[in-house]
Amino acid sequence: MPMKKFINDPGDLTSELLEGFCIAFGDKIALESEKLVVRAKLKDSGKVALVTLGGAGHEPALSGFVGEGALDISVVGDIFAAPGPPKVIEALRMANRDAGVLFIVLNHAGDVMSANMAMEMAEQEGLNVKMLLTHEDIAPGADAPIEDRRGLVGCCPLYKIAGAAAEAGKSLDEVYAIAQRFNDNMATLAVALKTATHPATGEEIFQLADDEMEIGMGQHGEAGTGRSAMMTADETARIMITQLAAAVGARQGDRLMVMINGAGATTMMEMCIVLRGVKKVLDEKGIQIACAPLGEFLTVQEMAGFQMFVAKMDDELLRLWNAPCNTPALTVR
Amino acid sequence: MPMKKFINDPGDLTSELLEGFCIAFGDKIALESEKLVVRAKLKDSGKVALVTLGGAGHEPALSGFVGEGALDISVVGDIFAAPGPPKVIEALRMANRDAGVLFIVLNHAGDVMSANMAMEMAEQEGLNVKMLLTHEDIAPGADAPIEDRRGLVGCCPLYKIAGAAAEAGKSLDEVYAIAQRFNDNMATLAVALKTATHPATGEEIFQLADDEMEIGMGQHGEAGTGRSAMMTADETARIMITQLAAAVGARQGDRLMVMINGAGATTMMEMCIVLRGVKKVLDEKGIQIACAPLGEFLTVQEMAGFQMFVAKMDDELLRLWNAPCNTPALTVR
Amino acid sequence: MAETIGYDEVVRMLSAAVEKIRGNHRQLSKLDSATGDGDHGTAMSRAVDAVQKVIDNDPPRALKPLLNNIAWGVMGIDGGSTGPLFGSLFLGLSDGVGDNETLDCAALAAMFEAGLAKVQKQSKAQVGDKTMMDALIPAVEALRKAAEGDDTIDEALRRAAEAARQGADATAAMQAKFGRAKNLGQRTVGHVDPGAASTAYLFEGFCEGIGD
Amino acid sequence: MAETIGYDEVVRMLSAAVEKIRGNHRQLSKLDSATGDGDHGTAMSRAVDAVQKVIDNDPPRALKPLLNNIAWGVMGIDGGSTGPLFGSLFLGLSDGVGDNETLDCAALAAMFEAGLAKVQKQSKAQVGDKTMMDALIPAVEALRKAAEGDDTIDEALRRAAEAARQGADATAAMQAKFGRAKNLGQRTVGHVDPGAASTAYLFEGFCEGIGD
Ligand SMILES: Nc1ncnc2c1ncn2[C@@H]1O[C@H](COP(=O)(O)OP(=O)(O)O)[C@@H](O)[C@H]1O
Ligand SMILES: Nc1ncnc2c1ncn2[C@@H]1O[C@H](COP(=O)(O)OP(=O)(O)O)[C@@H](O)[C@H]1O
Ligand SMILES: [Mg+2]
Ligand SMILES: [Mg+2]
Ligand SMILES: [Mg+2]
Ligand SMILES: [Mg+2]
Repeated sequence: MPMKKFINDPGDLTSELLEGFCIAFGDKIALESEKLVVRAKLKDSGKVALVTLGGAGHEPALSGFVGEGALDISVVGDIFAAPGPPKVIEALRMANRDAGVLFIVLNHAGDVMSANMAMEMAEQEGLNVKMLLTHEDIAPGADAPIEDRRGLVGCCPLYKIAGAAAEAGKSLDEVYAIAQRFNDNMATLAVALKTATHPATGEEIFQLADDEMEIGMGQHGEAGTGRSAMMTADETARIMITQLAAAVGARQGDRLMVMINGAGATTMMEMCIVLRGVKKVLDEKGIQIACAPLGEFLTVQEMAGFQMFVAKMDDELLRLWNAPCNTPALTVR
Repeated sequence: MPMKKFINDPGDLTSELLEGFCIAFGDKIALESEKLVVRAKLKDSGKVALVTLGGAGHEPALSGFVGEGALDISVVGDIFAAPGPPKVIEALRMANRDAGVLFIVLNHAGDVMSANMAMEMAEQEGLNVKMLLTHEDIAPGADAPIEDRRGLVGCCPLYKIAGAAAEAGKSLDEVYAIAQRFNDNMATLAVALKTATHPATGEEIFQLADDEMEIGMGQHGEAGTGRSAMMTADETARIMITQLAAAVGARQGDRLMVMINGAGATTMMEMCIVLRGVKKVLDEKGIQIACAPLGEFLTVQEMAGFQMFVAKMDDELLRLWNAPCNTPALTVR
Repeated sequence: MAETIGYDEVVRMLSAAVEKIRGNHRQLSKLDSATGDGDHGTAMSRAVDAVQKVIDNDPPRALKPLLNNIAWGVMGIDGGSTGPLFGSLFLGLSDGVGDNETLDCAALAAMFEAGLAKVQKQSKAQVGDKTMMDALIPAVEALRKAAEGDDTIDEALRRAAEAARQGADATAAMQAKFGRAKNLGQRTVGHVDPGAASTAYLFEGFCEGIGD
Repeated sequence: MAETIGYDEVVRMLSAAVEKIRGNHRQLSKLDSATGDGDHGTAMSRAVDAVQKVIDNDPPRALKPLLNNIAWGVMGIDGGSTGPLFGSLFLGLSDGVGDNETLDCAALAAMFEAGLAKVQKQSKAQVGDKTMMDALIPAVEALRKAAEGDDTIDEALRRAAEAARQGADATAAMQAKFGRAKNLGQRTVGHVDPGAASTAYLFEGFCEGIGD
């Protein structure tokens, strides 16, 4: 049985998708050296550059956040697979500048190994790079060791906020400190309803019974903390936002960013209904929603489900979040 | 078996989704009178207003195009069902002004009947409204009678272009003429791979065998022109763009907008791969891609498939397309 | 038996039609799944909810405003084609009833003729086009014939209901020429049109409401 | 039989390992579907394609640069964890081989010890943690023992392959402590670790390549 996907040779997935990506968003981004998505209009070299790396198959992330006010370079791997160290060090060399480079890495085994090897080389070569690791998944518990906490959709708003800080001319230390403050105050929990097909192998990335859902699912089908019977949107929202608010220690009067990030097949209709459920719970707690980005930012092919993300915001973070940006995945006027 | 959707009472789908939509996009839109999505910051009353109507369940469309530089009011029906005439006439009254109102209607039986009844009343009340019907589906043949050609995703870029013209202070006749020129030069063809579940009934909206695809599928599961075995992305792209380019009479040297509009479960990865296939064909014909919006604009729940849209562009249309706008579904800086 | 009916009988007719639709809405959506988008049962449920709401909440106790309020309620349901079509039917009934508060068979027929006329302002569909018209037109014709034949109202409504049901059943053999179903062309053959089926249920309800 | 091997034998070892992975990549992805993200077979296919490409296209005909080029090829495959881990292995082999162009059993063991050491710079995983280390560590230990016992190279590689396979099989009983699989915790028990399985295939390939 052929896969029900619009693809050609599965071996060409990443190169073809990047080609199409550049046709669609050629006013914002360009492709260099096969796997490096860079800004169409390069940033002033006096400003801090932002580099990230990660697998493909999560579109629009990660490369969808390259552009004015966000990332400078995204190093693209293969489907769900981190790029190897050679491309990563190439990107770090390309981005290197006196103002410095912030290198944002999501906590996934492959990404981290690639990043570590590239950082070793960068240090040997004397490049001016600071690495920041996102690890905001609370599925293994909010106080599980960092190694166990995956980097999920939180990288996306972090790119935007760090990018705005860089665009504002802040130093590498300042940009790093802001990004780290956001990083320290964010949390994500994912939920899955239906599996997706890996576009290279044609296999389902996990199995879930017809009446089951799973909270805590990773973004490549890695299993989460617990399967349960299907719940309503309101029940799901309540369970997830309660854990997330607790994880970031949100208290009455606090202002949260709440992001509902669709995994692929979950409709915007459902995401809106969930967000409404989230607001009811936060209203009870006297916690304010400062902003609520909703849509598909980091997907898992056509998986049904979403990632719910929260971050404790302060005036500076909100200002940076609302600053202009112009990327394929997010434009702010 | 429960539906694998994040919903509560199916009777509350539309009201709850609109509530969440306003939480997410409250900086851009607001809800009036239960079913009217209006701009958060009202447009200067000296400028032409744009009103549309249509069913819900297609998010972000149609209401996602309300905002600066696009629609003023979207009248929301129920899931896949047009709003009734009372709300529509209410919206036309609300939008009415000396500068006039452009009322954009997609060609679907229910929408048109509601619109016609509202237009009758508007005329009786002496409102200053001009109605424009989109009908760019070429599934029944590009020269089939207008009644048979459905309004598909083409309304979305049309909102944007007419909205930019209105924002520029053009008169109702001018805005209408520009929108009609775009309307006369556009065409859409849809393709479906996998069905979706109607969120109110829990039933699949159509059936398609495991190895079949269907070109020409409507946006509520209405059947298209022909089922075939699964094809590659390149084959699909070639068949569709060839028909579309012919439908708008595109010739060497012409500039096209090519939009790939995901139906729900089709990944951005696939859409990019298809767009690449489209470009190959257009390159052969010497036709230029002037712009290629790609993403989910008008969805059909979690259906797998997409709508491919083309429009012949000229300098003015391109300028209007690239003008700033600020809506939930599309932001241009 | 009954030679004339008044406000209370009309309300009984309407309420019975409401029940009839409520009892069959799943089947109506199923029919619409075969030829359209699967929501006709939902739309009709909302339509009859709107009818019932007018009846329950402070009804005007006069036929014309009752039917007019129902028309606006039905039009307001966000039901795709159903709102305008069935809303128009009630709008026409309200036009057609005039100032009458008791209806004999002829007045009843005239009222439904006005209803049909209003629907025909929205739709050019004729008998044979596989729409609600395939039930509505014969039902109204049956009422007219019964009035001319001096039938009782029960008898007239029974004939109308039979004609509507026959017309609805006959749509199975037709190819759709209007509405969403049109796009399916040949593939609609073999399926009863949902709008025609619901029209038949309405008339069956009207008939049963009086028959009690 | 063979007391020492040279460039040609190493290429034969590598090519046989390439074939071994190619013949089993579906199974490796299947294993990864149970405990990870289902792509390990794809990643290993790309890794061995990179190995073969270095062998086929203008190979340097000296062991150190051969292994170094292979290391960079494998690291460059965009294979998630596979690139850095198996790339590091070859980087270490290249470090370890030094200027030798013929290897006796002790040199072979030393070379693999350097390979292991390089992988251990990337990962703290030990035997029992359900990773490729469960195959790699015993395989390297077997080589060292064989060298100390004055075994032939064939014999040494046979013992290494057996140790790797035993180590891989033993992972079925373990709970994952590293990599993506860690998140599944208890649910990984009962499934062989894909990285361990591919490591066993590599050593089986090395062994068969020499055995010819
Ligand atoms: N132009 C038309 N004229 C008469 N009846 C129509 C027309 N269009 C649709 N209908 C009727 O409406 C029914 C479908 O109603 P419904 O499913 O509620 O609306 P929608 O098609 O908007 O989903 C059809 O079965 C048909 O009887
Ligand atoms: N930290 C680690 N240390 C040792 N081996 C690891 C580690 N992380 C992953 N592995 C190995 O990698 C294998 C998975 O490889 P692969 O599926 O290609 O990578 P990914 O997990 O990025 O998809 C695991 O089976 C395991 O043997
Ligand atoms: Mg992987
Ligand atoms: Mg409908
Ligand atoms: Mg319908
Ligand atoms: Mg894997």
